[in-house]
Amino acid sequence: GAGTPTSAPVATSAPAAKTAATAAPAAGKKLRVKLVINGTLGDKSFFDSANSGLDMIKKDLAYETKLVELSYDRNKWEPGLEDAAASDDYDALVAGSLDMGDYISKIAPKYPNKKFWFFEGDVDFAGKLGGGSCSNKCANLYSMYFKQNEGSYLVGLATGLALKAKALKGIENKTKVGGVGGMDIPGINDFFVGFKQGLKDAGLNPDTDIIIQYVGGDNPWSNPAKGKEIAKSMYQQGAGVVWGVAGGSGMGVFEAAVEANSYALGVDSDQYFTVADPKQKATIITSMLKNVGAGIARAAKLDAAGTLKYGTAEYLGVAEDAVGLANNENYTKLIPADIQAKVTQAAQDIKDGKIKVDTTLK
Amino acid sequence: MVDTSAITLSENRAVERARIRKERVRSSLIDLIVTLGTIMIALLIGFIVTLAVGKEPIKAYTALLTGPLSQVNRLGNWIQDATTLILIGLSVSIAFQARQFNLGAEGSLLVGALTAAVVALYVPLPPVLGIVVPLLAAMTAGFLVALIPGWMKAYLNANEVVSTLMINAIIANLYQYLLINFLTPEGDNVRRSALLPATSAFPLLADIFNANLGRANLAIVLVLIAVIAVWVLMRRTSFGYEVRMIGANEKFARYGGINTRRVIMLSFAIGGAVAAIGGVHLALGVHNRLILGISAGLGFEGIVVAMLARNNPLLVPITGLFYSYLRIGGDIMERTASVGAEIVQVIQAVIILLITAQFVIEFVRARRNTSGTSSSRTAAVSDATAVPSEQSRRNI
Amino acid sequence: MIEMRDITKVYPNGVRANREVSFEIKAGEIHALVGENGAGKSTLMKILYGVERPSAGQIYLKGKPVRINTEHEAIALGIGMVFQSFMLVPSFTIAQNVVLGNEPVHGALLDNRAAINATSELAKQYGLVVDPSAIVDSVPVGMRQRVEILKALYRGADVLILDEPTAVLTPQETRELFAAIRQLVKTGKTVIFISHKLREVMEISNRVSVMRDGQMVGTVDTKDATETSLARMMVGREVFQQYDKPPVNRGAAVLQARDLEYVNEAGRQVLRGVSFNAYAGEILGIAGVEGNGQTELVEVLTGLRVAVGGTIKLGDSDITSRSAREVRQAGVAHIPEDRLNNGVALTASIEENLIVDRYSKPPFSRAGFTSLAAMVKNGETMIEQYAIRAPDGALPVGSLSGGNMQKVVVARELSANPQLLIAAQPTRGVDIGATEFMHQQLIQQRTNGVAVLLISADLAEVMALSDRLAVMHNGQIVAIFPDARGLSEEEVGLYMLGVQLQTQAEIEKNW
Amino acid sequence: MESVLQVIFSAVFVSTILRVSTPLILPALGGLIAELGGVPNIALEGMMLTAACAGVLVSAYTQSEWLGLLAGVLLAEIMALILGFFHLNLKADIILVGLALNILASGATIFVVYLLTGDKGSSSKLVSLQMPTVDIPFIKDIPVLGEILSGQNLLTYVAFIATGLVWLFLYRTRPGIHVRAVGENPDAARSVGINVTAMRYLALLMSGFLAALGGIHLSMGYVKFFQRDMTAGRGFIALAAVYLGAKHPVGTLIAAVVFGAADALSIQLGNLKIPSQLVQMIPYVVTVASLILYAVVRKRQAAARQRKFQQASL
Ligand SMILES: Nc1ncnc2c1ncn2[C@@H]1O[C@H](COP(=O)(O)OP(=O)(O)OP(=O)(O)O)[C@@H](O)[C@H]1O
Ligand SMILES: Nc1ncnc2c1ncn2[C@@H]1O[C@H](COP(=O)(O)OP(=O)(O)OP(=O)(O)O)[C@@H](O)[C@H]1O
Ligand SMILES: [Mg+2]
Ligand SMILES: [Mg+2]
Repeated sequence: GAGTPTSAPVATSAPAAKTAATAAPAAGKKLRVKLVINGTLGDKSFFDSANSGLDMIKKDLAYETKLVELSYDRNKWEPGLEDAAASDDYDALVAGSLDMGDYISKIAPKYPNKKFWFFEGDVDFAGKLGGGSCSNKCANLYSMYFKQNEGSYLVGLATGLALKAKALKGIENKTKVGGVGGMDIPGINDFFVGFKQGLKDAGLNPDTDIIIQYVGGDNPWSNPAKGKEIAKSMYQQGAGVVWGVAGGSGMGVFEAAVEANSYALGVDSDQYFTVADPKQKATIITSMLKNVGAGIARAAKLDAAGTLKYGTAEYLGVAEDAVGLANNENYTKLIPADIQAKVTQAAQDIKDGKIKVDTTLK
Repeated sequence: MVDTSAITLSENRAVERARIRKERVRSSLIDLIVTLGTIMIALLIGFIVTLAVGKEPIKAYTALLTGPLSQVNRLGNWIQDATTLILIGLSVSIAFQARQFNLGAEGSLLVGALTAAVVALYVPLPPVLGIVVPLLAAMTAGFLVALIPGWMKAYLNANEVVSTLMINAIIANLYQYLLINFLTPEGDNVRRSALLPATSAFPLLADIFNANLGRANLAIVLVLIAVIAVWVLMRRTSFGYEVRMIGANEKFARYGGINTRRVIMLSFAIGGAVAAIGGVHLALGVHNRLILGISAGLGFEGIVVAMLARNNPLLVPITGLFYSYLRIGGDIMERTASVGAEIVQVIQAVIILLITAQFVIEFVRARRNTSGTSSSRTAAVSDATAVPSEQSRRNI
Repeated sequence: MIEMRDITKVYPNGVRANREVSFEIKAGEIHALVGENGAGKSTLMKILYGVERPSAGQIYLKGKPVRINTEHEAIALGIGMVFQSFMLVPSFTIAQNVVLGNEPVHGALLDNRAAINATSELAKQYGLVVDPSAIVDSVPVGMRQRVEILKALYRGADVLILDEPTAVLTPQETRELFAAIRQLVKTGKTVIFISHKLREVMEISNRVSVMRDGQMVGTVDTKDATETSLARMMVGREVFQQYDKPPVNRGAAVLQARDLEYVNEAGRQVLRGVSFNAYAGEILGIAGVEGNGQTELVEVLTGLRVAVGGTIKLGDSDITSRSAREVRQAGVAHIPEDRLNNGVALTASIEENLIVDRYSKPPFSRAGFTSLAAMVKNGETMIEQYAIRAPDGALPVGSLSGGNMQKVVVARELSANPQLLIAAQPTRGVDIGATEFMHQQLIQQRTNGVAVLLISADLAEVMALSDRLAVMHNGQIVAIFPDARGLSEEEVGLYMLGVQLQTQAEIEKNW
Repeated sequence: MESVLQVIFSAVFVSTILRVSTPLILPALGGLIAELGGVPNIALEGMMLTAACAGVLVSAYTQSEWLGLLAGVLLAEIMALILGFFHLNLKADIILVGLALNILASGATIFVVYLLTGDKGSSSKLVSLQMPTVDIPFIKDIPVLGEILSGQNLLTYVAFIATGLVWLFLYRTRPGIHVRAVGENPDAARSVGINVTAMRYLALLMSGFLAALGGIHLSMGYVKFFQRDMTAGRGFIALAAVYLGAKHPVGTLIAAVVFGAADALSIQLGNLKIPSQLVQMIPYVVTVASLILYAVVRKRQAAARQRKFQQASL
């Protein structure tokens, strides 16, 4: 609330915080949930997906929800998160991404009576950073990772099989696949490791048939012109399908796909539905669903049931339905049924632990 | 006869001088009022723009106008932002006083942050020195980097707007290159340097006052020192005199024996050193490490701060605080009402436009003059001010 | 043909440059307009050409009242003007400059061929030799002058205003110009000719109008006038004003300039082996038509430019190629000819202007820190001592009148206690009272043992003040007279025009 | 690696350069006209951004790319008028006004996009149009040449044609030569009856027009949507191209293409292990080096003139 400066004690003893966090959620109490994104809506992937989780929470649990956009200026992220945490208009604060990991680790202990749900970033549970970071072992903070490598495996498998079978119209003579990453960082490479493994299992040569390149620069996540230029160059080098894992820059990949009469893949949310242009939609074979929204909704529900594991990080994968492959009308139209069946089987094998997908994380 | 005339002359002069002193106070008062008026007009335009959004315009504007004071952490945020802005504003004001359009503050800031962080990371230093040594190193680096466009302008007559913009871009790329390829620790999932040692971190105000003041830190002391130092430099040293005379009339300065080339070059370089302090504040105070996009166009914001202060070092803290208030208020407006940073940008642009045009001030002056007696005098003065600015424009 | 009646012009800064001036020009005549610096000649002509609007008064063309608000309207009325400073676009060709603003076109595109043809035709018709396709930047001054005239003619000017066209010309170039002017008049044009050189006026004009202090003194037929009578009309008193000067007490040679050569950036040689001495306790005057190297000589002597050849010694030390500061520190003070651009900073305060040569020395500066108190005190003292009419030293210099601005400069330079004082055009545009003051100060300095070098285009001034007189022509010292007393203006004038030269030996004798 | 090299030495890469250079050439020509008119246009960046935004929005809502183009041009021209009004009429410093307009454009475009679509980052919720690509008959069938020269966006052809037209304008038309005269010696121009203020407005308007075309190419050619701050400093690079090109249309064109090639190269080299930042630095380093070189050469020439005299006089 405006005018009421929240003075939170910086150092709180860890046990006290723990009891506070676990004791607070009386079952059935309607929480106020606040999502803080360090960007803006409209990326058609990461943040939009997180926001859909907010909608689910509102619908399924009838919680009060609120969204705060911090925009892309990095200097605003920490104060913005701090500010969101300091105003007493929420019970649970949701945030995510690699960049926010340190900040949330610092801020959560200052507000031991609040809950923090965090996704896709490293929380300093061990308190290595010092300066009050996770001084309460972040006992009021729950962290989730998404096993994008598993979902990426499925996407790679589907793409590779379709390419090998020459099932995709117009690119029957193409043998290569491209991947446009935002930056050359482990978090992004985790997608490509799974993707490559899937392509390899489909019979592609990971050394010669797969081209990976990064947008980089000042603005790796919102430079669609560069994303497009890179994708174009990949199509020219013989790629039939290109996958953009680069936030807003990925939008350029779809345009390049249309111009090259080739195909693309979506990421994070089902981009077949989020892209407006019908020509671009038609190029999207499928999307790697990293269901951040579902993960957030799951956390809310577990919290309501009192079983959310605060103070730890969880890895959500195919088994939890947190990641997967978008099975929409375009997918069923473009991908022959036998390949669809193989992919479904692979998903089951991952759940059963029969297929192990590599990862760059941990 | 000689005696009496001398007496009346000096008496007359005393009276006349008193009148003029009063006139000057009044005239600067009018300047102030007009500046405030300009800001009010700009805010009003901003409000009209906000109204156009339709969604809770009053609430949004309240957030803008009262936001930074509504929570302690926001206050801290304001202090922290103003710290950088004031430093950059001071930096910009130096070369501007020599009528040099040095836009290189952004580059010097990055170099300052980079140097300070590298020194702090790789040179083991005890407390206090852990801050002082990186600071001095950063200032030296900022100085040297700004020397380049300064030299190009003074000795080669190369357009400083182009050279500083180009050098900024080179530095930005270099910064990123070094950060990504050499400074990011193995296994970090984010492109950023390691955390700096605790001995190289500015103590947080939050710890000192035991209040949630966010990342505001003791670098604020540097601001105080820098303001005084720059003021002394510009108003109480020979160098400052030289800079101001070059700004007033470069040919005159040369004629008077001032080594105009050296002074122009140094005005760039000293500005670079001051801007580097801003970088030190960001690296050692705010982030405790280097991150990508650490500056986010602060160099240009500093130009606005300096201009609003009419390049007066003592006014820079005031305009810096004011401008930063708007920026932070804008962020808060953005968070609470989903309109913000961009509206604030619009307001900023309007303020610059109105202030550069100065037509309000001229208008008020003109009106006063037609009614008053001192018309020819003030007209002569404003004529005079028009001369060097026309010259400086030609230089660009 | 043209009549300007009761023209008054008040500039925005309050200067009354023209006061109820009436001026009449007859068709086909060459009408000279003379007057001291700042008399208002250029202003009157700018009004006729629509550059300035009169505050009061009326212009009649062929008996009909006309309003001339812009250059465009003047051009349309057949009036053309060649300004005191050239108005050419340096990177354009001569033909492009001639036709600028009224280019021949072929459809939507320029017809360069037609421009060149038009230019050569005009040039041939009036005997104004130019190379139409040469870039203006690369041609000599004389040709630029002709380009200016061609520009006016191309626009169909019937009345041609030439504002000091000969100031920058060599005698040969002047002769060629006069031939062209006569040619113009033969073809029915009318010429208004402004000049400070009465000899030229006598040679070329039919009638002469004289202005003084913003007013028209009168118009006479040239054949009824003499140079002396015109001079008297211009100045309003007997021309040779004698000052009470104590006898010369000549000391040691303070300045020794030898074989100074200077070539400007455009590659033109401006100084050709200039040698002379300046002695303590003596005023050495340098007379000469403007543009004969005086400006460059002063700037070379004061360290603002570097000589290409030669040496400058001050006392025993060599100050060739020294910086302006070093030269000043060696004891040279300099009253610059271009006061507004060099001598003062208009927006800076009087106090600040008064210390530009000494701000880094005590008491104004100690260990790099300046003392405001010392600056203010110095300002006070100077304002008192030099009777600068300013209520407060904190006022910007731009708020002072021209004469008082000049006093600020003089106060600063004289109070530096120099060994050598270089005064360039010290009284230009300064009123009579201030002029008198300036003159007395110069004499005072000389009597106190300072070596004074006085450069002035005002022949009366140099002749009245100088003990010794040198004459500069075309970048050279063409004569040095050991005693300026008893010289006649005519005599000096011959040297100024380069008609007469002393031998090298004669000059060296009087170094 | 091999495939990258293949691409670099392919016709397609040349056509990439042409595409990437287009949004540099057009504003650079605009910057050139303004510079020669004595009114350096720092607001190129903002004008491009505004046009890019207006083009996308209007084309999305009207489904006419031509109306989008028109809107973009109109808004850039309004900015040119503001720039002119503040500088020429209110005597404000043109650099500062230019900077203010850039800030204004950045904020206002984000704001308007947000108002209309609810998104702050981009216009991707809208289906906007593209300027047409042009297949040149006959040439398109020539093997290598066809790939390079045909099938480019209309505005790419416009950029190259514009270079010729700008040259024609500046050197062969009456208003063009007046613009140059006004830039070089306003007093001289005024003295022959040229309206200096009007000519400078003209220069700014033409500058705005060309900048607008550059912006339109970015959002309605290069890509097909508007993204916040998508000009990414191209306006300033364009300005650098003007100086690097010695303030001549052909030189400016060459400089802009060199910058474009460096950019295209950085995309291709991204695949090799050459860090993209170093490649992206190339145009800036080239500019600074050229500024220095140019100044040094001029100094040398002046010195040589003086020396020549000395030798002659010996
Ligand atoms: N634009 C101006 N604004 C203010 N005062 C001016 C302006 N132009 C000229 N003056 C003043 O008007 C007076 C007359 O100047 P004008 O140029 O007409 O003299 P002039 O007779 O041509 O002198 P000169 O022989 O030096 O050329 C001078 O005092 C001058 O300082
Ligand atoms: N602004 C200045 N400050 C100090 N010294 C200067 C300055 N400008 C020129 N000088 C020096 O004055 C001397 C001559 O100056 P001048 O202006 O004639 O040189 P220039 O040839 O025009 O300059 P440049 O060196 O740029 O070619 C040179 O020694 C030069 O170094
Ligand atoms: Mg005159
Ligand atoms: Mg002269």
